[in-house]
Amino acid sequence: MLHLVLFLVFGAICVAGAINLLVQSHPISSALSLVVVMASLAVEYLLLGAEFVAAVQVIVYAGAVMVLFVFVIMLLNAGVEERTKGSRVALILGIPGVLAGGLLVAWVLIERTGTATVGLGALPGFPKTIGNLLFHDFLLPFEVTSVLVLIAIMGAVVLASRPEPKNPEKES
Amino acid sequence: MTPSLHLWLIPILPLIGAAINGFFGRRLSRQTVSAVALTFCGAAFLMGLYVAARFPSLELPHAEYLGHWIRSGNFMVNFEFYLDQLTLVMLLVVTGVGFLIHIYSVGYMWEEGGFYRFFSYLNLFMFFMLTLVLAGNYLQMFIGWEGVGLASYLLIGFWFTKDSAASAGKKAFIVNRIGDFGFLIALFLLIKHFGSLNFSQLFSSIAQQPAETAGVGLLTSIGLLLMVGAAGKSAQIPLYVWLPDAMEGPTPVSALIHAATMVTAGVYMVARSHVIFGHAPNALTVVAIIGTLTALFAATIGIAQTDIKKVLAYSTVSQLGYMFMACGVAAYSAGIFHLMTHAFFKGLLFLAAGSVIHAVGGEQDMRKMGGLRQYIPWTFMTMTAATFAIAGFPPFAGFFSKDEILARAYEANPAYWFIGVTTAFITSFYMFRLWFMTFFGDYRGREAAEHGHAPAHGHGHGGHGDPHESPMIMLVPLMILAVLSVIGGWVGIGGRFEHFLSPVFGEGATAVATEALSRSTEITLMVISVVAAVLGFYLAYVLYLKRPELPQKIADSLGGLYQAVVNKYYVDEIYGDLFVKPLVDGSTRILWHGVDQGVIDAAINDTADGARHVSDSARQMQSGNVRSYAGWVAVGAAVIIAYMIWMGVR
Amino acid sequence: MLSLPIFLVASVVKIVLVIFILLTAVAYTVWLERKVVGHMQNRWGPSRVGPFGLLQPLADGVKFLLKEDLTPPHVYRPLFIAAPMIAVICALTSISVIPFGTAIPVAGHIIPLQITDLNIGLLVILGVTSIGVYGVALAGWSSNSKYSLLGGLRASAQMVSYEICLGLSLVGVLIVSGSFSLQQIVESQRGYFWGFIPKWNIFYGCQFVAFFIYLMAAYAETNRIPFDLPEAETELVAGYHTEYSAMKFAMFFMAEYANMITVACLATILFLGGGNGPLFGPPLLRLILPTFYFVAKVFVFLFTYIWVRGTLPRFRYDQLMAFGWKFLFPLAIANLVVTALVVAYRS
Amino acid sequence: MVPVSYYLILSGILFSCGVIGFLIKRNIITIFISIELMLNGVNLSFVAFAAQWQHLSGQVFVFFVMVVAAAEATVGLAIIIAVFRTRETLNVDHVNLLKL
Repeated sequence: MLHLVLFLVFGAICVAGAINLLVQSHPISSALSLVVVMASLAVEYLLLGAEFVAAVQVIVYAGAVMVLFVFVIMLLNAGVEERTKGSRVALILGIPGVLAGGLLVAWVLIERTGTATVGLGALPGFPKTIGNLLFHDFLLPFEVTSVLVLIAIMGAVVLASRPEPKNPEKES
Repeated sequence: MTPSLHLWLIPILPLIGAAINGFFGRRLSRQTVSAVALTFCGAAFLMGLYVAARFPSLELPHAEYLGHWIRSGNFMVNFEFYLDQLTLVMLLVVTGVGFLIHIYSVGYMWEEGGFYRFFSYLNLFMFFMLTLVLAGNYLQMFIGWEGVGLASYLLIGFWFTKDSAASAGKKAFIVNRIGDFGFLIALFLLIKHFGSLNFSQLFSSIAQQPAETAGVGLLTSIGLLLMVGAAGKSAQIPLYVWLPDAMEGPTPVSALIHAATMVTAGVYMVARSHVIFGHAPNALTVVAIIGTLTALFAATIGIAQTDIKKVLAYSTVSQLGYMFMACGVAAYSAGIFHLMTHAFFKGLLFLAAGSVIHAVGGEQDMRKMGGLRQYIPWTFMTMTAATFAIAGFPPFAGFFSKDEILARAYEANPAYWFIGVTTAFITSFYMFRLWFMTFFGDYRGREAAEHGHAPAHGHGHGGHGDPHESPMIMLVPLMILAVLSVIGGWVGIGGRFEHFLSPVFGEGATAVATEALSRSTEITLMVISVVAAVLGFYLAYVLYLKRPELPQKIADSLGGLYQAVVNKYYVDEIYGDLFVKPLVDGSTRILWHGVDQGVIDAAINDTADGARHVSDSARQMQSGNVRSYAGWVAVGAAVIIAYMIWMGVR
Repeated sequence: MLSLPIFLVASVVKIVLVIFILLTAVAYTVWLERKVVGHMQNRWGPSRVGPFGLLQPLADGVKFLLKEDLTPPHVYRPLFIAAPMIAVICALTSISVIPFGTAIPVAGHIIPLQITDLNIGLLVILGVTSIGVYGVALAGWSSNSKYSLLGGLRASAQMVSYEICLGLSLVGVLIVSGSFSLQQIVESQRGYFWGFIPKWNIFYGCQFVAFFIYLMAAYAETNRIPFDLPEAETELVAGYHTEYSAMKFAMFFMAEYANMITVACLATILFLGGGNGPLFGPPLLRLILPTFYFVAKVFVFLFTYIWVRGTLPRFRYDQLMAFGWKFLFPLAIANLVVTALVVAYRS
Repeated sequence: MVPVSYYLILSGILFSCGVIGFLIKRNIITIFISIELMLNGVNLSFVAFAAQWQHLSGQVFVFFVMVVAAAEATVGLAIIIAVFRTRETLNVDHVNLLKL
């Protein structure tokens, strides 16, 4: 009962945050809405027993990635979204498409998962067991992602660094 | 097992020289380039001498295996080098004459542009020619065979900015391809029926077969196809047309490739394949007939030529005909003997002609020469030796080899002998014609020069003024070759040369043949051929020194025949009309306009047009707007999900 | 195991107690700083309000409460108000998993001196402090002022950067201790080796390099000198809280000093053995001594804070970034590798 | 006890919100934020499935998603900065040419 209540409360916060993300016209509001969504998702993870995932969700996602977003928004001093007439395809085809696809997926998931339920802390994800899994069974993907991160760092540095201004006097 | 002689070094050395000059020559000085070329070519010659020195102690035939090349099922081709008496003769001729011509070329080409290119090609040629000579199987020989063709093409077209040189190179290449085609088919037949291309294996298995005396059997076909190849490379009827045009190349090239070495590759190949021909008498007969006809035919054309190098070119064709005649009557050693002496005196003739051309500033027309013996005495003397040698005066080299061929021809069929003697007479005549026109009488080049005729080649000096002698670096090779032209034939006295080669060609055939001819017949034949040579000399003397007005009258009285001879019997024109024109027309109309433009291009163009029309409408989707792309993705994802569910439900 | 009502009562009591103590500690840390720095700079510091100026924090608090709460025009109001709250809430939350000493028996129940012992306690602290960045960043942005914006930008970049070093320096300790629970980390540091050296992580675990990194990163995380770039008075007036006044400013102030205390507690627990120390005397003393040791260590750490402030000048911004990324970060990685190897060798 | 399907529905709602945000938002940063929302929605379903099937690999997968998301965020934000530098706009409707 407590589980269901907590789920519903934080699920509602999640959905509210997501809808607020859509409604707000200022990017920083959207970003903070996402932080809220992430924080309440962390609670949902805790409910499912994935405490380590929840902690990492807060530290990495909310604490680092979203700070980066906020930082960039501040850096570029992005203002309120302007109203432009872009593509009608996105509105006419895309949103119905998403809704149709979402409904289909939801239907299938409900059909397939049936009435299975999970209890509070259904699968405790202790750091130790997750570490074992990560460094034994998933060692290769883990290494590959580390390479990916390295590449991403270098790519970001190259992309964001300002190109050296051509200064002939300096060169000579 | 005899110790390895490292035969592979002999061809590789010139290749290294070619690579150095080819890759870095542009940046090297002329001195360095020539030093490199001469060093590596000379090293190959020294290796040849070393091999000759070790020769008596070798167990023959000596084969050196280097490694696998091709292996396919039971069929195997190796990299191997093969040494026997025949190879040794060829090896020494090629490296020796080649080295002399290298030396000569340094002097001759000194003023030319592309100096390094020339020597790179020349060394490359040496590499391929030595590969050909030393090859232990037909395929390796074929590499050399194709390679010398390539080097020949490159060197004929050395002055590639000149249109005639470029097209002469192409002509040589294409005509050679026809011959190569025959050679290649012969190789395929050999692989199919004997499963090997290795000389020793092949010949021993063929030797067990019965001879094909009648009709056209397998070996006869192979022999005939080989003869096609040989005819291409050695300029025999009907594929001789490229050789006269090849004179567009620099004169040392004419001497080295188109007189002394490459063109004799066909003779060498026929001699090397003597086992095959021995089992195919009909093919051998064809070889003899072709050789005999070529000898006569080319000699008659040579009479009317006025270009000094063209005369020598036809003379070369004619002499090659002699060699084939010898091979055709199974007198291989006589043919090889003539090949050797011919390399000496014809190489010398070309080099001397080069010296003459050099002296008169690039002029090649004999009618504008004359009286040159006072200006260029050394050239004159060496050329004299060569002329007497080719005309067959004893004791010059040509006498011995030619006499032996004629004797053996007589023995086989007097008709061959008769044509041979006639040819010898004509040869003597046109060679002395050349000699008299060039060196005697008065110098006729001056008025031409004064009339402002530009020299044919861009020789920087000597275009005007008196002819002058060539530098020593050109004269020394001339002298060495002159000495060889005089004494080179003496090795054949008393059948020593034949005896030396007899392990290759079989003791029996030669020994029996020499004894078949009685001593008196032999002497009679010898006398007749000498008389023919003297007659030729006398006729030339009368016509071109005593009464220079006579030739024109004779020419006028002969009319059409003379015109035919001057125009080389219109063979080039006939070939042009028969083969080239239909081919060009057919290619233009059917292949170019019809197939290429009508089908292939049209298909591509229509495809491209279609693609453009389709994409014209499709690109409306590609608005560049990220959100519209996202919309398409969303719709696509929904469709795929729906499809998967539908498939899953069913 | 406690029954639910007692658990709730105990928890509420503990929360109130901890917040009270923490806020008092914050107030007197400010006093301590003013006093110590004053003496270091050869002046008196606060001396008028009460004996030795001991009532000065009280006077400050009254002033903050009574001052007019001014909200400049053009600010982005919701975030302008939310920012100090985020800062102070995060600062107070992270103290909840800190164990102040051993468990004490109260009326027949064993009550641990800790609001809650999570088995991912350390991660909670990290998570909460990483959320704390938002307070500073949003304050800077929502003020709609150039100084504030620059301060906010600096703060977010600096804190994200140094958080990596902070986290990496902790991993070494985690490897040695083998747990995320702060209680267990303290447990693992009990005892001595070679007879007299305490088995603290800084000694036994050879984590002195990590401690140094932690020290640097902690100063940067709390925006203390020499890393106080976000509020550098000489360049940015007051950085991200230029536009704040009265109670909102007090919240930032409180958050900063609360963070300092949290960091000091954490350092004590992770590196300096927590409440471990020689126990002697009657049972009551044995119960109180760990807490005393704990407070003493925290005090030493806080004193170091103030000492450094009185000694070192401020970094330049590029020096700060270079120091973090090019020196501390590789050092932390190296320390991590060495620690992992040593632990692997020992086991 | 909470049915797994509840978690899945929540995850689906979050994902759909992300997609819709991607479709209707014009600010490139907000679009990027929407992508993160989608990833979060998927993560929730991973964790829920992990709980349903009692296997931790679902949770491990969440870590991979987070790592990829972090990498993607760095590169993406760097691209956004570069785009803003050259075009001085964050509106994707104005960024419809590959080359200026």
